[in-house]
Amino acid sequence: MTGRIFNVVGAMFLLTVCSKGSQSNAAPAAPPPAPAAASDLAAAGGTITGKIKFTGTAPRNPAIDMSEEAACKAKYTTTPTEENVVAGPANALANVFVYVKSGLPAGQTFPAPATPVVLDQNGCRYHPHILGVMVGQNLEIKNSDPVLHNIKAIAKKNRPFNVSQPNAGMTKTVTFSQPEVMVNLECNVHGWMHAYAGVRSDPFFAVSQQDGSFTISGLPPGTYTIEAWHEKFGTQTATVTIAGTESKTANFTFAAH
Amino acid sequence: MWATNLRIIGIVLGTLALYTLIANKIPQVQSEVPHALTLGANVTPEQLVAAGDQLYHGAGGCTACHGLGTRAPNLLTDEKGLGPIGARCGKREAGKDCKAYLYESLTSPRAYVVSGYEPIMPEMGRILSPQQIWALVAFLESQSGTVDVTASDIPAASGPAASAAPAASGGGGPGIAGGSTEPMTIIRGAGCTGCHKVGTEGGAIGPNLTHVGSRLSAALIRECILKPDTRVAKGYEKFVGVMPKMFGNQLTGAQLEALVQFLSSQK
Amino acid sequence: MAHVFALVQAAADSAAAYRDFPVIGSRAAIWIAAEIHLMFAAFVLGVPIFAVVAEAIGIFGKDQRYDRLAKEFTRLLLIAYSATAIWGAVFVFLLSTLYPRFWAYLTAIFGVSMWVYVSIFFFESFTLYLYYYGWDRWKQGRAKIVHWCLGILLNIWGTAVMFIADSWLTYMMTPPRDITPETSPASIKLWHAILNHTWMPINIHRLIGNVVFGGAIVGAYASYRFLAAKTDEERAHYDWMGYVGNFIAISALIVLPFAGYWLGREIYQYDQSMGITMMGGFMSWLWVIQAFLIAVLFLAGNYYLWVGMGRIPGAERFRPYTKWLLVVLVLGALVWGTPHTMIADSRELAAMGGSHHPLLGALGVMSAKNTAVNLMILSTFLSFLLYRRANIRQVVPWAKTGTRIQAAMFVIAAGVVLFFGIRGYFVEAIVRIGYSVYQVGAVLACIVFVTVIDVLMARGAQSLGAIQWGKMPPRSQYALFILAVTFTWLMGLMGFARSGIRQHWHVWQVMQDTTPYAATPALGYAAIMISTCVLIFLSLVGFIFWLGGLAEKSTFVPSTEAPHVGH
Amino acid sequence: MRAYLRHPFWQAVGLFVLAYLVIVFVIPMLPGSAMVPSSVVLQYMATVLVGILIWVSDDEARWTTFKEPLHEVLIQPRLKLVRNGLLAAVTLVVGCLTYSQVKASVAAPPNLRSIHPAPPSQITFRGKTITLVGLENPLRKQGELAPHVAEGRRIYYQNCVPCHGDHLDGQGHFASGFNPLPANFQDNGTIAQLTESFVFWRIAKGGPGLPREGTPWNSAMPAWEDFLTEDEIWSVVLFLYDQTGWKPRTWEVTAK
Amino acid sequence: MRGRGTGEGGRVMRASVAIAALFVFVFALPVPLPASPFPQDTSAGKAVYQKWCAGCHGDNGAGDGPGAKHMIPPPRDFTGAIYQIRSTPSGQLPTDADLLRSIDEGLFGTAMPGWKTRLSDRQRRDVLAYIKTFSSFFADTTQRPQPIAYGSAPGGGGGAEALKVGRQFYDSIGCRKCHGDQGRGDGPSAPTLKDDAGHPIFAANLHENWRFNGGGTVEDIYHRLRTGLDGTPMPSFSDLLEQKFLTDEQLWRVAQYVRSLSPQEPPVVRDVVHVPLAKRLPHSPDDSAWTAVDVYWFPLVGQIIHKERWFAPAVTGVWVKAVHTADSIALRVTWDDRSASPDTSWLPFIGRVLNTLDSDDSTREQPAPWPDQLAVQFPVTIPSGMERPYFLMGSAGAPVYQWRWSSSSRTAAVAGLARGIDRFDPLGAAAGIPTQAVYDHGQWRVVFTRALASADTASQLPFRSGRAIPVAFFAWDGSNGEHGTRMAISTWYFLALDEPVPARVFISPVLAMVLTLGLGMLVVWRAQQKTSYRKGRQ
Repeated sequence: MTGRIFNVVGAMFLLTVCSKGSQSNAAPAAPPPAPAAASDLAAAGGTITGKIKFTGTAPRNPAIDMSEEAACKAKYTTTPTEENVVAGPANALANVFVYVKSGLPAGQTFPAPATPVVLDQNGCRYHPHILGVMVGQNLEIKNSDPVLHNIKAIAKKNRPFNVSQPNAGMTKTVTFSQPEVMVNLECNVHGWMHAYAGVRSDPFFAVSQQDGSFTISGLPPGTYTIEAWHEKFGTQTATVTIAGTESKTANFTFAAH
Repeated sequence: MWATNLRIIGIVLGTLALYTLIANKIPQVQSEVPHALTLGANVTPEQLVAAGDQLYHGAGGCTACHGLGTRAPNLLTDEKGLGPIGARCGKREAGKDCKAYLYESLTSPRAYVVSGYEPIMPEMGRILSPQQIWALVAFLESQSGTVDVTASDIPAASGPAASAAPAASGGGGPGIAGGSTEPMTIIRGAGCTGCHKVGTEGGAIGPNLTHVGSRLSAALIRECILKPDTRVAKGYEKFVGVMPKMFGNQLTGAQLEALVQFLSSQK
Repeated sequence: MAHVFALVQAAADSAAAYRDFPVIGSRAAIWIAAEIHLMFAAFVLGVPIFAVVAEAIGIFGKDQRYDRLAKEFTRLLLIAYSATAIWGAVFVFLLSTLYPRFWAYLTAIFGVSMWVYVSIFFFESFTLYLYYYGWDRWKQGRAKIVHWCLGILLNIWGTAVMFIADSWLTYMMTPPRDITPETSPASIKLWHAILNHTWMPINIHRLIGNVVFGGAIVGAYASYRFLAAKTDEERAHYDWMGYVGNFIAISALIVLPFAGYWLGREIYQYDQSMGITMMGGFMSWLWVIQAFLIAVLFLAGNYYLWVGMGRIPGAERFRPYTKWLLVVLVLGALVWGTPHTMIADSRELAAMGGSHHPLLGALGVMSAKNTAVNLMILSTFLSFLLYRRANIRQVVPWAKTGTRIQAAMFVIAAGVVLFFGIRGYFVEAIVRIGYSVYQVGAVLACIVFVTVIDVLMARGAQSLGAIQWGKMPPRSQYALFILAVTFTWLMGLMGFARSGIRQHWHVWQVMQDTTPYAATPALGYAAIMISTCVLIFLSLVGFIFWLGGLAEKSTFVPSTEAPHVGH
Repeated sequence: MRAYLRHPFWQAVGLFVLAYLVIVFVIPMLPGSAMVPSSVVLQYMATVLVGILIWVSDDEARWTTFKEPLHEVLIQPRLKLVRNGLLAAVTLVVGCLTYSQVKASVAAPPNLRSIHPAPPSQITFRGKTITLVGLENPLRKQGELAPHVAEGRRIYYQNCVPCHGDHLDGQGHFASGFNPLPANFQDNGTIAQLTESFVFWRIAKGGPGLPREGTPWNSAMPAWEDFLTEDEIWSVVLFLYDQTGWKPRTWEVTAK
Repeated sequence: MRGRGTGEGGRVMRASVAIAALFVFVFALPVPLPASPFPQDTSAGKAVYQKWCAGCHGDNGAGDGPGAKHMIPPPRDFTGAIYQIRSTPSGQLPTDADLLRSIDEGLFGTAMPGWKTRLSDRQRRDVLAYIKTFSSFFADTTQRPQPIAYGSAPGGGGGAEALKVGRQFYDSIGCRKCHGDQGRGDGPSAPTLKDDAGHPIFAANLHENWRFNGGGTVEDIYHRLRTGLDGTPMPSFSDLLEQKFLTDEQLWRVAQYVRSLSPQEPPVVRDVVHVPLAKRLPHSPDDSAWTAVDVYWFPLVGQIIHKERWFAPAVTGVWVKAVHTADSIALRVTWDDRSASPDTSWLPFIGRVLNTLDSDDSTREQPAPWPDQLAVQFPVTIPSGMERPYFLMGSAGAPVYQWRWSSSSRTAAVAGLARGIDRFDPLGAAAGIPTQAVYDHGQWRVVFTRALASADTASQLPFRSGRAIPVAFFAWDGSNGEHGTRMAISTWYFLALDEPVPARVFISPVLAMVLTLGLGMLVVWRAQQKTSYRKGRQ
């Protein structure tokens, strides 16, 4: 599901940039006025794809006892579990946040998309569990459950917040002002509810899908440090050099203990 | 006339009564005598425990090892879930009840050493009087156990040294070995041979002092007695802190000098 | 006496450390014997001083009344003397039999001084007999002077006796530091033991205290005779005598606290923990009682003076001032009585945030107390001054200036006292302790200089009329009784404080008290003991006075002399 | 009206009432003050009463005038109502007082501890004999004070704050649970009056080490020798004086 | 007579007016000075901070001073600029006034005291300025935190209808999830709660408003509902108003309802529990006979005297009621406890508690399902003087008599002798104390009953009427990791059993009155005799 949302977002993003028309890439040394330049780069840039796997056996996600919340419990046919490690077939690891940690030209800015990222609280779980959002981009948090959720952000570089949503249909829109990997989102009423938001000032990030694949596209030429973050397994980095519009592969393998 | 006399008597009695009343209305505090305990024939277990408590935390020097760090078992708290010493002393050594075990541990500590510990405990019989030993046994038993030390266990008091309790504040007792300046008397009286070997006597916890004079100068010997841990003989590093630091207070000046001279002559 | 000593020696040789006294117990027995002995001793030491001074005034002031007064008291002394000796013997007997080991210890150190004591006691007795029975024989001229010198000798003997006895008890309290429980008593040098920390302070304190005590008892005697008097003349005489007794008592009382302060300081110096036991430990509440008693003394003494102004023509000039003196005295008494740690229930404690009152607690500390007592002393002195001046008008040309200087001195002294009192709150403890010396110094200097000026100013003063002796309401006489009882009681209390701070030691940290009575009792018990002793003592004194009355009719002779100015 | 104001009897009554009002109502209103305990009120009022009695009776004329109204009430036929009223009132008051004295009311034993009990001349600190008399803080002689104060600060905050509080005023967050209340070091009656050796003794031995006169209420002060070393205690002592600004009482130097 | 009265009254009044005038003068002196806008001096602030604040909040403001590891909640970490008590919306910085309020008043229920009395106005402002330098968030001066515009409380807050509305929304907006059905902090989510740093945190016990960090008035509560307590699980409920799920009045009603759970005034400690004489002994905790009995509050604090110390007790106090009959006594102890331990769902919470606090032992304990316990302590005999055994469970020489109740066996308490904190010798089953216990929504109610007399008078206190019987309480909250020496303790308080009034109580006053009356009449008679005699002579 996470992947789908990301696809939607990514597609919209691409649509947006494409509609502006493509132009030849400018010299990265002297970035022209930001919005235009960013669009150009995205259209013209390279792509990093990869697969994320893990070795060993994945820890089992603990089952959630939802007996206190009948309304949530009713949404599941089987016992819901936490989403600490979401693994696909053949040890593919989903819910890994992959982003360009460094290598982008300094001082370059990217506009935040107008469309919000949506975080849904449904069935006493967060959808998506891992998400990426740009600085200044709206994050819309909505409650689809008729029970109290509080949504609390724990952040260092951004202002944390903690608001309550006791009713279904409530929404809260927030933005982040600083890039931060990751901002923790949690519900204190339901100790099992966790989500993580990667806040970036650039659009070059992705969340691995069920099959462990991810795609970051539109990267201008350059040498980048790519980092993959997983909530249980920590982080891994790789260095990728992009020249022109080529597509590079960066695979990550985490060790499950 | 009688009216006047009566009035005067009234005034006098009234004044006295007033003063007495006020003095009785304000806080009444007695100044009690501190317990000075002589472990005579009619000593109660409580007295023994109290005396043992003082010894344990005071002159006995037990807390130098027991209770701090891992040098010796902690006797007063829950050691590895077994409870204080009073609760476990009876189960340590087969065939020995609590009292016998504790007495043995104090007087011949190397007869049974709890696994995991070094045989470093001095023979307390060389340092303390029998009365004091029994008071310690009673105190240790009282740590979650039942005190069964009775007056009949304690050998009849002999001489002034039988008084187990340290003199109440001030005064100062007769000191180690009754103030004698005969070196071997001091060495035995101060309990040195509990750890150190001197000639044919003594234990092997601390450095052998038989030829100490050949290794150390008189000044160094004096320093080592007064501040035991400032320099530690090679190989004895793990015993840092075992040697009591109170000899400087307990020995008289003459005794200390006699001891130093004696030891430095042991070449 | 020697017989007693033999007994004593025998007791000391016996093996037992202690024996018990039936019913009331050893401690109470010793307590009563010692305390009554001491009260009589104070009386027989204080009254000779009084008598000698009175005789001197009689000789040099050519006032026969004083001479007769002196003699009247010496007669009482004779009987009181034997009472002292009897109680002393009882005391020694009890001590040596009930506390033989301790007695042996003391005799081992002080044996020699005890024999000296006994001999001086003999000399003193003979001097006393000579003094009294030679009174009428050596009446005139040089013989009278010799007789007076006998009186002085009597006082010297008395003081010497007291000094020796003091050394024993001060040794118990503050033995020289090098003496330990192991020190063999035989090896202690006598002079070393005598010259202990508190010997001299106690000597001085007791000397002054005896004067106060003698004066107070004389006052009480006079007031009794006043109340019992049948004629106006008799009344006048005893009114006068009461005045003189009270004057001496209060004058000496003013300096007594300073001697007490010295003693306390020496105790602190000797052993801090003893000092803290006394002032802050289990005895701290004793000082609240002491403050109360001293407030009674000051108030009663001043009251007597103010009432007495009613009989002095010209005193009405000063009447308006006395109420301000009263205000100062009452405020002083309030401050002095304010306890630092207050008795309070839990609600009050919660409101105060502890047992110290946040505001009044400031009055419970040394700075405030010293200030209060110094101002009370100054006020009392001023009362005297006004009384003294009541019926004279100075004729010296600088009278007005002199009065202004005197007033300035009072203001300066009060200012110094207040300044250091307030400043004491802002400095550290050690400095604050030093301040009390400045306060005391200012007050003493003021007293001395003002008196000197006053004496000079009174030269050739003009009288405003004779003092109407005897024109005194009876209630003033009851004030004298309260003074006497309070003095006696205070003496008992201070004795308890002094000996109580030894706690469970016969000799502080040298010889321990191991009797069942080793615990130092609480104040309530002590108060009952003190009251009992005071009652026994006063009954005996009353009996002695009655005996004195039997032996000879009153010494009062209707005065035909010129009106007496001042005293 | 004026006549009453001049009359010594009414003046005396007025003074007495005024004194009562001042002690009971005015003093607690003063800034930083608190209610006066009833024992002290009684003591003050007794002193004031004696003062007033002295004032009315030290002058014969005033004494006579003072007694007049009393005498009037006793004998005047027209004051019969007042006389009987007074008689009844006094009787009732005596009855009430007696009742309140006789009636069984159980109160907590009074809190009467000596705040600064006498210290022993020497103590045993973990087997080491320390003579308190004349003892000064050994850390004061060891060069720079600052590191020791910092150490003391650390120890204070780790151990002492719950009771003695961040203000060092005995109002820590656990203070309310204890009786006696923890010592208030900011008060000029505690460490400001004491030598450092006394403070050391109190810290080392705590409530269980108090002499009897100091502990009818069982101070909750732990015996810190179980937790801290000698030097640590001395550094806390340093910190207490440093933080409050008080100077320790020093030993009087005996002139040699 | 009347003239006299008014004269006196006038005099007193004039005097009081004069005194009052004097007071106005004295107090008015500092008032006219305007609260001058001091320049905020961070270097002066640093000095103040280092002296007074760093001990807990740390030299670098990270909330890691030496005192921090002995406190739950831990001291504020200033580097994150996350503050609980604000007037601004969740996520915003606090205003200076907000910070100053916390500095001035302190945070109730925590170790943070108010500094108004210790530091001058200027010093507090300086230190405020310095505290702000720890976080870069304050450096951005373009965004000034804006307080929420609060209305005022609607009237009728105390009425039953208002409270009913408040209760309704208390439920509907989910307060009970953490604070529990009765507001004692025992909601289903309570065991999972932690703050931003992962430290354990209790949902506030709404029955103890004097411990609410930001104050206990209706306004304070409402403000906290609007702003949330940042850094803690308590969220802001402002969105409910904005998105019209709730009206402002309804939120006020919630605040009023929460306020109504606590007593009007914080409980005042009264030392002596008055134990009335009853005909019948109530054995059940919810017996109606208890309603007529006076209740007493005794605060409990951490056992920080003896190793192993305990700095974060969960039980803040006990409510005590007692009655006795001619031969028995019943003592009801009530205390708030967020769980009926042992409860395994609290194990992670215990782990967090043990991780947060420094311990005296070198090894950290592993959480275990410990039970809740309560001990009632008496001396072995009623002391006659002021002396009592050592309040912390006696000593080897002077033991105390204790009743120890545990939630693992609720129907009887073990009676025994404690000889010091780590030694408890049970007296055997026969000496056991029957108890009845109820756990009800975050509260234990336990009734202990015993005969007044005891067979073994040497070790089991015989209760006697008319005497102050020392009593002390100890409580362990198993779900807070408390067991052994880790507990909440109290000092000695007292029980006083009523006794039937003896006859002398009535006879002696009557006797005294008769005597006084007789004496008074004698005085009057004598005075009149004298006058008539004098008159007769004239």
